[in-house]
Amino acid sequence: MSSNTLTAAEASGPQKPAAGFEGDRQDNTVGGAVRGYLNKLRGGDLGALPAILGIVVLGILFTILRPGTFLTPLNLANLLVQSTPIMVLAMGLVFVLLLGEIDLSAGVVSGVCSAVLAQLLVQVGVSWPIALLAAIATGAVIGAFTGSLVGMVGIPSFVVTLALFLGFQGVTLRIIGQGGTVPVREPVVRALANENVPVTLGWILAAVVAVSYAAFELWRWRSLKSRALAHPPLVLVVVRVVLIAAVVFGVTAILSVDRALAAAIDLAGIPYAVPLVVLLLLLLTFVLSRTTFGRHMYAVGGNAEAARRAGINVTRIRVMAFVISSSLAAISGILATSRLSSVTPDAGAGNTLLYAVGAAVIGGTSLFGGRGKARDAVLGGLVIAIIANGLGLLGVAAYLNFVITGGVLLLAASVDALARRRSASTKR
Amino acid sequence: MSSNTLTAAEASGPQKPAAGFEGDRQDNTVGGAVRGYLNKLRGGDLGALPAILGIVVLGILFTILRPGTFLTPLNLANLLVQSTPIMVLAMGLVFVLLLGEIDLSAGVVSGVCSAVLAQLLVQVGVSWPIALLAAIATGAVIGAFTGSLVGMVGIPSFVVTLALFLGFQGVTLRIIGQGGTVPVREPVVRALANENVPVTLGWILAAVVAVSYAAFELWRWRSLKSRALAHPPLVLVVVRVVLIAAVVFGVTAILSVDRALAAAIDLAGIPYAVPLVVLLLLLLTFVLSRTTFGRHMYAVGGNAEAARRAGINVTRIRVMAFVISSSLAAISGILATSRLSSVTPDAGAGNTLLYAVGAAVIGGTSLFGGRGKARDAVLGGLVIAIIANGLGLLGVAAYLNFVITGGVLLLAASVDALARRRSASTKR
Amino acid sequence: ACGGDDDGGNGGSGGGGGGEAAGKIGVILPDTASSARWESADRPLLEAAFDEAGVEYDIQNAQGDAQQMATIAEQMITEGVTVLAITNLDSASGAAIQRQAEQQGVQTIDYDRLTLGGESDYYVSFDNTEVGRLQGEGLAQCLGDQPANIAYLNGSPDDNNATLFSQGAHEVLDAMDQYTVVAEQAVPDWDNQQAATIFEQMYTQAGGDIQGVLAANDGLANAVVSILGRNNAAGQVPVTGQDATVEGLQNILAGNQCMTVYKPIEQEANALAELAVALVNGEEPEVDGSVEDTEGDREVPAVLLDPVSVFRDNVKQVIDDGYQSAADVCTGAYAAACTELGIS
Amino acid sequence: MSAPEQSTTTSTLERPTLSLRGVNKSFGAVQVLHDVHLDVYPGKVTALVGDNGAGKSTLIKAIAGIHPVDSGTVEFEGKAVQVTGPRDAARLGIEVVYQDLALADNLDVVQNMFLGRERKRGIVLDEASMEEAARDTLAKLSVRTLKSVRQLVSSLSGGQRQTVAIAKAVLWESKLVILDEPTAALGVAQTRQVLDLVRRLADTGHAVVFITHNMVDVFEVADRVAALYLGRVAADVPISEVDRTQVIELITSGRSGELGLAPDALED
Amino acid sequence: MSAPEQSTTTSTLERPTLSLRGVNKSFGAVQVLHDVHLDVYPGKVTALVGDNGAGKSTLIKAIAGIHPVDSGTVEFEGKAVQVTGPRDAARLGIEVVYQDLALADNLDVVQNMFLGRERKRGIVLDEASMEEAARDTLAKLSVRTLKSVRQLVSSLSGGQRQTVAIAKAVLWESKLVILDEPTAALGVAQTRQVLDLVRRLADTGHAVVFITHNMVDVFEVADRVAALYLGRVAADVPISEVDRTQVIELITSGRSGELGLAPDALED
Ligand SMILES: Nc1ncnc2c1ncn2[C@@H]1O[C@H](COP(=O)(O)OP(=O)(O)OP(=O)(O)O)[C@@H](O)[C@H]1O
Ligand SMILES: Nc1ncnc2c1ncn2[C@@H]1O[C@H](COP(=O)(O)OP(=O)(O)OP(=O)(O)O)[C@@H](O)[C@H]1O
Ligand SMILES: [Mg+2]
Ligand SMILES: [Mg+2]
Repeated sequence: MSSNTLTAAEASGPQKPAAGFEGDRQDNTVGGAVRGYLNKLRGGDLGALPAILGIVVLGILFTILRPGTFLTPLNLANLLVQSTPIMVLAMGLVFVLLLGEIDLSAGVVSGVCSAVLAQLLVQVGVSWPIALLAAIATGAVIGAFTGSLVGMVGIPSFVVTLALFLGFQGVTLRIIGQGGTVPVREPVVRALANENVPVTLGWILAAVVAVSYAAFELWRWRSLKSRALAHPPLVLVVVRVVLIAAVVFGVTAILSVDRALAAAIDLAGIPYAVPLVVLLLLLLTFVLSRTTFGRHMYAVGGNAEAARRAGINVTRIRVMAFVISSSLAAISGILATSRLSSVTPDAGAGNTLLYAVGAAVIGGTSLFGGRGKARDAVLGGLVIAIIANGLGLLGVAAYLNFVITGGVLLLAASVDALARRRSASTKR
Repeated sequence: MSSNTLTAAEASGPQKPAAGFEGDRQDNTVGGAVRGYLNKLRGGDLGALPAILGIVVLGILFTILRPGTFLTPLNLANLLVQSTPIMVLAMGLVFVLLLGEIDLSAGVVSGVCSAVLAQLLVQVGVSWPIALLAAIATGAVIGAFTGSLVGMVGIPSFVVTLALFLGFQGVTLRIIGQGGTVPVREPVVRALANENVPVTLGWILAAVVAVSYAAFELWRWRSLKSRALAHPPLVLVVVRVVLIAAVVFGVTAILSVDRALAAAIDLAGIPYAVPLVVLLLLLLTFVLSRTTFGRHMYAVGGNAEAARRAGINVTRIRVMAFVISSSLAAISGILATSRLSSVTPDAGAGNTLLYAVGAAVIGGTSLFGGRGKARDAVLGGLVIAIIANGLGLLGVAAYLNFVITGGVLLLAASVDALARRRSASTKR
Repeated sequence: ACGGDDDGGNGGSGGGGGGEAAGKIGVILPDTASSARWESADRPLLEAAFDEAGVEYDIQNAQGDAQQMATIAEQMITEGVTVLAITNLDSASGAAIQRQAEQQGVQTIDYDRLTLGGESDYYVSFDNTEVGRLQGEGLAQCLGDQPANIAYLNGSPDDNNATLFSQGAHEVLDAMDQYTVVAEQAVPDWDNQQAATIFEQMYTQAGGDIQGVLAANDGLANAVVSILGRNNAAGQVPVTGQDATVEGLQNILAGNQCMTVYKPIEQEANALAELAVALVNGEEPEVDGSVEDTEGDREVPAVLLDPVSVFRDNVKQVIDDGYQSAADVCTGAYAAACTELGIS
Repeated sequence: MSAPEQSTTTSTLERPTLSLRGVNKSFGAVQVLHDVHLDVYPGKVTALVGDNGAGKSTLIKAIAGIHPVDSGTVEFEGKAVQVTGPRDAARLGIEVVYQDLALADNLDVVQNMFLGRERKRGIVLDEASMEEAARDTLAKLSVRTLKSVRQLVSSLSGGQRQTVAIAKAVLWESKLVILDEPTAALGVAQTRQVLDLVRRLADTGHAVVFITHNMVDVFEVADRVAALYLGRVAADVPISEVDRTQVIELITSGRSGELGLAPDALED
Repeated sequence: MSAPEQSTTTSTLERPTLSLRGVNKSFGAVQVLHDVHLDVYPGKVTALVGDNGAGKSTLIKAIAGIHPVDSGTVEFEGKAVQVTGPRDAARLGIEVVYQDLALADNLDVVQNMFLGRERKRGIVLDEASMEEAARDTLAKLSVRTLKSVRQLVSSLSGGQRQTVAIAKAVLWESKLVILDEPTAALGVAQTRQVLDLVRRLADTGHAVVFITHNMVDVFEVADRVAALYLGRVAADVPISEVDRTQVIELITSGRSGELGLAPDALED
């Protein structure tokens, strides 16, 4: 009798079964696609659904409570601009969270970079492109420093960034210090959050985005199918393309209406900050899903030791995550500065960071690493911004404001949790 | 030829080797003990060393910078009282961190409980024992609520406690009232942080603690040795016992000196808050290291799925961790209230929580769960308090204060990290 | 290692070293967030005055944390301070500090904010309710007699001064029945970004039908102005402020802000310095009156100073006082306005 | 779907310790277990065999309450039971060694072995008695390279971890012991000990389920063989009724002669 | 300490792909590897055997740069090398299948197989080509129950994970392939394929180190046997010079006849 191994005759049994991978070759029907999606949901993989649900529910709620104002073009434009700084900050945090790290200093880094921007413009008097670049470069350098402490020295990121959270508050105070606040009157910087893309150009941009997305998705589907690779059913692709196009054109249409409250003036078009965020979203999504770097981010977040054994330079990935996070924090700071046209010594301190992390998590990013997307930041940021926006319209007392914000946040998070819990026993 | 399994003859080879576990039976010599300890350090298991080093280095630094004041009995008494609220808060957080969770709301929970305490004393006019119990009960109830959301509903603790962090700020604001403060003049509550144990009683307490610790450790060593169980070498035990006794009597001696600056008054003895913290430390250390509950805490933090499969009620452990954390937050709030004799609407907000987490981490508790001790909170809390105390003596500008605090925190953390890094490749 | 020793002008005690001298003055400033004045004005002014008097001193900032203020106070007493001036974060915590100081034989001064139920020996201040009154009167002046919808953007809900400012303003404006309050909200932590969102939502909710904004300080005012600017309504809606910051003055020059309340901090700082120096030298200080501590049921000898309303036509006064420099204020687009008003 | 062929020859008269009837289990869209019927008898070793991915581990996790089943009934000692978690399973008297070992890396060997069932004196853990018991049990399993039972599990070799997991399970003398590929990482001597142990457990009246890919082990210790093929029970018969080639055929193709799944069940 | 007995009979003339000389490795106070000498030849399968906890996995992790060694030299193709991390190892042409599989649970099968060596077109990942290559390699390894190569690794069975890890390693045709108990979790058919694969790798000139506890596998595919006993090399000989009983004796007691460690080396 010859042990565990098998003779050639035994290996090919009487009926050779199919060779596996049948899941990859199926050409799904519409019904199959829908069933597959429902199964996925039931399996606890909700993707963007909780955040989208949150947006819809909150939207309906506030529309009912403030019918005349919440759903107006003016308020929607406000909402989008209000949400951009947090979205950009959260996008950066997604990279750090993907690795299972945290960056408590991201908020104050945005403050430091704003301070640099302001002082360069006001005290030194450089031109705006240089000032903007310098602010972002400051962020990148800070990120490299943070990342080295975490990735090379190996201090837990919570402690590093807690220390920097404190330290950078001092730095901002020092830079802004003597004047109290630094007003930034530079027209281009101001325009970012306060001016709008001309209406026609807005439509053109929207069309470019929608059409190229559709073209790309369909081309990809065809090429996958033709090579008999795993591919989603066509219906799903079409539905997704149509939905995205609807959102893009819908938003553009709303923002192209004149939303001025005073009849005399003209206020229409997409605020510049919005295409900026869309651009960042596309760029970061590309980086995360289609490049080696992005793939390695997920690998390090999922299992750093496996990534190391696979020859990935884990240290470099860690450093880069913080560089990206801090650079985006700088951009977030620029947007915030643009909005107020000034920088205060406490810029980016307080709850800024917690809100941004909350946004990423509500969008679907895991704090334990390995799961997260750039779009999570956008969707989660929108949820957070809607809460503040709607509560502002309601004008409730300060204490209620705190309580309601907390409550809504909790609610948004429990949708996700309850759904995932069903699958809790299958995955750890 | 008969496969992988073994015949009886084969199983017992020509020379039957020793049966293993030789490490457990060794009776260590002094040299062996020291070598073992050094090996442990080299292996990256630093235990309390970084925190103790931090305390010593900071102590020397500030003594050099402020020779006349830092090492005076008055300042040391101040230092201890200043550190108690953060220590107690951090002790609670250790339980939550042990599970790999976080409690961002612990600081504001301490605020809510202080507010409850103050209003019960001032508005309702109940007696102090009832008010104190009610404050702690409030903490416990809040903890049960938080814990249920995390443990039963399954929302990530970061989001739950972020939401509660906001919500409870509103609650405190509501209880205290906008812009108001509630003064607490109750003598017993005030005494906690402001009065001292009579000197003789202080010495008696110190003796009780030191002697019972020594008796317990030696008894335990003997019983382990007599049953041929794994045991530390006697020298180590003796060294530990002597060190602890030295610290206890040393601190008592310093605090028994009259430290009043004005000659007329008399200010001597251990502040009441100190034995309270020592009591909590002993109690929580006992719970974590000697009870089933403590064991299960570590198991859930190390591998929740393994704990579940071993039949541990993981949900209960999670809920309990938050109950403990919030109850201790309440005690921390009581100490803070006692110190200022008042409660403000922003009690416990701001950086309170971050400092407490920082304290636990510097003490040696891991943010990823499974590693941590109650004493970490005490040692780390002392580090944080020394920084604030010393900087207070130096009197530097506000921005420098931020920067130096951050820098020192970073420094304290890197000692730990650099040492652990040596063993980074052996453990994940 | 990290620059631990005293750092020239920025650092604290003029003489360095420990507490060997008989007299030393301690000052604890409240925060760096509610107003820029503490670090940018009070600290240098006090340092200059103390240096001139040749006394030892230690000035620190509690960074908005009452626990930290108590710690600093303990440290100062340990360091041998004999006169302690504090700007309390709230009355009760201030009182605790003063009780402790008194026990250790240290004389105390309330600076800028009265500690109700405290033990302070003296009080030096602008009247905060008066600031609110001036803001109310200023807004009324800019609005005129026309009926108007006004919105209040108050300071941090957990800041007692914010409550006082708002009370003062209400006192004045509530009495005038041509005005309707259409919105009133407090801005947590005086956060300007949040202030912008809050005002933007007020404005949207009111359908733009807001004719005046009572903003508690220049930072909040600037947030309002930037939102109004986005809606092309800047300059048409009067906004109040406080602190006479560069930004506030520029907004006033540009016509985007109605007024600010200028508290000649130099006067206040000098008054404190004089008082403290006298005490530390064992002299009897001069005071102009006293205020009543309603909670402590006592009269506190006080030096009281008057805040000044600043409109476009008296911006010059702030600059002439040296409180802000023309170089900072009259940049770029504002140069013309400065010339017009004779500011240089 | 055809019911699996049932053996009628041996002692089915005796009451099985565990009976599964029509158990189904899916993960999302993937159905892993199809209508599983299985009986496990006291005093007998049931070898559960099947190809990689056939569903063996999923099946035993369903029994242990780690995964809830979608449908089907579970009877334990004749009574229908609902096992909704590992605690229920432990209470019934089911002990499992999982393939993906369930050990807490931050605890030492003793702590892991007694996890969830610590011995106490009053409210204090009785470390001494646990340490002694752990050392005895491990010594029986031929562990010779373990330096100390106070070593953290994270520092153990693959086989040492496997041994700790086995020792943990056999400590409790449960009515039903399930071992999922327990000997996969073990050396020759250790494997010998585990096989002996399995036999001893059965001989003292316990019901044992033994999952393995090793045919020699199957024929050495098993009394019955249950073969899973793509989530279906292809056969559940006494060992005496099959030979090695048949078992391998059942594993790789779900049929062997008249044993196994009906051809139509394979289309799906 | 005595040097291990060296074989002198076979082709030691050929230059070994890998030579270890006097390698020591401790974890804290515990010395796991003592003065290890080992040669691995191209075109040959070297079976590395030893009891549980003997130090086999530690040894190969040292070779792969996962653990830095304390002392000793490593030569690769005759040149002394410093392997300070897995990237160095990969650059030299060493590929390892670890016992504690190194897969990222949050990635799918294809992503794991190409981790660290993704195929690209420009800067964009070439998913299509990777997916095709992954599917081909897996099909060769008799994986029949895997639904999709786009399945997350977290949802795979133990054997399926093992297969993915093996497939990942063999994709690269490295000069030296090290497999740490690759067949432990595999079914009969899959084990057959892996053994064939190991033989094929050696026959095409690769050097292969194969760790296993299964004596039959050793004698089926190995050209040489190296036995570790308590961290020491007890023997490193051609397979033709030993028989099964001898190998088992070397494993369990470090000696067999004149082979093995000198008695004095065992005292320590
Ligand atoms: N959480 C899950 N989600 C989706 N599919 C899963 C999940 N867990 C297991 N599977 C699939 O179920 C099938 C059965 O897995 P199981 O682990 O029970 O196999 P097994 O018989 O134990 O195999 P092995 O011999 O390799 O251990 C596999 O095809 C696996 O991919
Ligand atoms: N990080 C570590 N710290 C301390 N001891 C360790 C560590 N890693 C391994 N060991 C010890 O080193 C010895 C060798 O372990 P190793 O994993 O190399 O054994 P192995 O030969 O691969 O065994 P197996 O056949 O069980 O896989 C074991 O006794 C183990 O306990
Ligand atoms: Mg399995
Ligand atoms: Mg091994």
